[in-house]
Amino acid sequence: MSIKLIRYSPWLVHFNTGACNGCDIEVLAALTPHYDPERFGIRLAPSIRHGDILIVTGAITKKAAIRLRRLYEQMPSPKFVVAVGACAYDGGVFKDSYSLRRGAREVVPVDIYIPGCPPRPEAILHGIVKLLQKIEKLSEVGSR
Amino acid sequence: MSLWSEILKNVFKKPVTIEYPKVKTPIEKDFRGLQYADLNKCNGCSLCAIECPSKAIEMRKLPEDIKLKHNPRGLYPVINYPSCVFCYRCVTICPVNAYITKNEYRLATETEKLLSDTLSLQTLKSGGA
Amino acid sequence: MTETVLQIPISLEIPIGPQHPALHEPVMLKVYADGEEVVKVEINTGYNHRGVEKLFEMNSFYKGVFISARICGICNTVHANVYVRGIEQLLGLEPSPRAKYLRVLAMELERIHSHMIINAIMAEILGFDTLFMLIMRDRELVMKAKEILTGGRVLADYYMPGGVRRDIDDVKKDRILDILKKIRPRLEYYKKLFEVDPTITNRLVDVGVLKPRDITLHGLVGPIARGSGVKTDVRAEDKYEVYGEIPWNVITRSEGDSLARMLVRWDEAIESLNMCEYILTHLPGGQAVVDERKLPRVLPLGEAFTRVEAPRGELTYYIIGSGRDRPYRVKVRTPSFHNIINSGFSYLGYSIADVPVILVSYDPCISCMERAILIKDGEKKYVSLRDIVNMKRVR
Amino acid sequence: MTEARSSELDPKQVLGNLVIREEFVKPSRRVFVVDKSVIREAITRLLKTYGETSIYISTIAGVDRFEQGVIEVNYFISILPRKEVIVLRTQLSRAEPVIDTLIDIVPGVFAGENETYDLLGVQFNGNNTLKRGFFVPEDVVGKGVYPLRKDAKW
Repeated sequence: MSIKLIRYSPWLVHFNTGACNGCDIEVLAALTPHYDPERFGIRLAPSIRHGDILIVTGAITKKAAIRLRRLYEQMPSPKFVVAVGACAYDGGVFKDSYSLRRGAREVVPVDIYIPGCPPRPEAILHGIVKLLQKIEKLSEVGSR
Repeated sequence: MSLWSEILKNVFKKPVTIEYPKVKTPIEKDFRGLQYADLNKCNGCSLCAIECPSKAIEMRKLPEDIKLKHNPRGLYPVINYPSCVFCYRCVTICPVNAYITKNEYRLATETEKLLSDTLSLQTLKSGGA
Repeated sequence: MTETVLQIPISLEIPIGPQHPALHEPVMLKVYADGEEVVKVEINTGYNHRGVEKLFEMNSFYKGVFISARICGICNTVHANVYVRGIEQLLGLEPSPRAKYLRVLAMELERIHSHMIINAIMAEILGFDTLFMLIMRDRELVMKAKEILTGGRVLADYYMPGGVRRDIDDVKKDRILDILKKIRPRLEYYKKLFEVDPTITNRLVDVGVLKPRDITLHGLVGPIARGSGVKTDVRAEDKYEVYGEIPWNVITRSEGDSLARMLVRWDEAIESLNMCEYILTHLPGGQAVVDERKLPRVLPLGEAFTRVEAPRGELTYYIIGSGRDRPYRVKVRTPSFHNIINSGFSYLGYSIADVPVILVSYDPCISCMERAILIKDGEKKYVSLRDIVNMKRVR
Repeated sequence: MTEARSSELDPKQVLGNLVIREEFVKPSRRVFVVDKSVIREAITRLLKTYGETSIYISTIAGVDRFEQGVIEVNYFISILPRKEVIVLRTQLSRAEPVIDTLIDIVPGVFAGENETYDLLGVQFNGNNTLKRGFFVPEDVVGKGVYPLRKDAKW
């Protein structure tokens, strides 16, 4: 859980694929003074082409799925995807709707899931820290 | 004048930021966090799996070596947490109040599924059945 | 005037969304601009359409309680409340007085935080980021109160036909009262700030003026209507739950501009705070929590039409029972559905820089709006939500 | 003066001979069943009596009554001075659900009429803003399916 591990400043890109706004306001709350993730260098990127981590919130509607795929392709590598909330995992209470795909992993490879409906801001930070540790491990293996 | 007092007040005030991983934020004891079935009580009626609004509960067969008198069908609920919406419908609908609730919320997972089966099976050992 | 503006040859097309850094809402806007003047805006929607009304028909009506709460996260308690009251009408259930008081408490806490977040976003749109951060900081207090009361920060899942799902004891009551005491001076301070600060007033006064006739003909509801002097508030009209018993006032202002709408919200937040304190000090005794295992399993035949005053305006549910465990039809009409789709006319005659201000003053909520179906196309000058905010940023 | 008096009028008197029968929706909201051909006249009468700033169309709800072979279109109208919501109910045949639009009288029905068209396939005569597929995903539209009809399959 050490923060020293984090060498880089990952920039987030947030995409709402059809969420109820619950996860969105918690992602927003996670970026405000109470939790202040800029301590880790985390901030919202101005454009998808500057982003390192794509945060997906909400049920994946068929219309948004096309856009999600396109956004993912436009991100520079290395790129990571965080799926926030039950809806991004498999549709949550909305599964079986005629308008939905089943989960973000059908469209893009997801690196980490944050369960909750919606997850607390701390849980979102916890998930991102966990992802950063995973990245760290990957890069250590790569440098050897 | 008031400007100066405001400045002084703010210079000596602690920042509102909670240094999250180092300092834990205070969470209510009854915050809706993870929940799992206590197998000492569960009778395998499957009502929670039927009532779950997000269909996150799957009824599984108990391992072969475990035989429970109060659970003739040998089923127990397994919750898949990423799919769960933490509405606690399963907790309130359970006829034997078999669910244990915790305020744990840090559940981030890299795997595709995060199940409650180990937590549930542990309740048997600690309960000393 | 309108016609001539639309006939100007389109000079520039700017697509915005569905993903945009400033816009956390999944909508795609095609803005046609001629110089500073927006001549036409097309909205492509459907990115947030989840087919909720069909899901209600496919699931049992108890699952519907949780689905309705997840139509919109910011106004989830009012969605669940109005759905549950419709079900209660059909089942013939009546919650206890204590349960009614607690229901209103949850809804009013939500109104405070919803009004705070939209005012924070308005501050951000104006470029007043410090104010945004300050309001968001104080909003965390309200979220804490909600967490103490309902067990969840955002989604409360607090309602069940016949009552509520958890009670509060004296310790929790005192903690919530303490928090409310801390919030009151902050709300009064922000209200004063919105009244006097030239950074805010210079941008908001006389922008997006709506006349009472525009309001009713276009079906606009909530703080927008009250900001233009139309005295409409479902809490006063239907007197559901205990709104007939607790003292409170309908806030109206006559100016009809963006500032009036924001000030109506601050006044309402303070009014909600008074209601919360009254409820906590006058909480009746008795049983509030309902035993969900003993509730009826079948929804009888019949129709119910319930309304509620959501933070954004009048929210209506029309529920038809089927005699089985699932409803025959549930129709949801959310406030944003009217406030955003029907308000296209109001942008005419204002410059691009005013569009985000007007838009945010309507308190847009796409997830509410699109829950069922959202349709829009050119024709009228159509501008959507927070998206237009982006327009400013793009430039 | 006349304004004050007219707001006391009962909506039933205003609608008069247009009402075929009266029903109720819980909690005690009056439903006036009218023929689909007089819906424009009914709304115009209400607007004239109570004034444009006193009523608004709150909701348009289409219901597919599959067994009876009809599609109901319910107009929920809020009358502010009377603090009352009344319902105008019309019934269209399921095979050919067509009704006159209100968009030139009350522009606020724009959202509701579009929604009812896209979900239930009710045609509003004279409304040229109707368009399919803005909300329903394209694969469902491609099959010509209206999702809220009871026999819809996708």
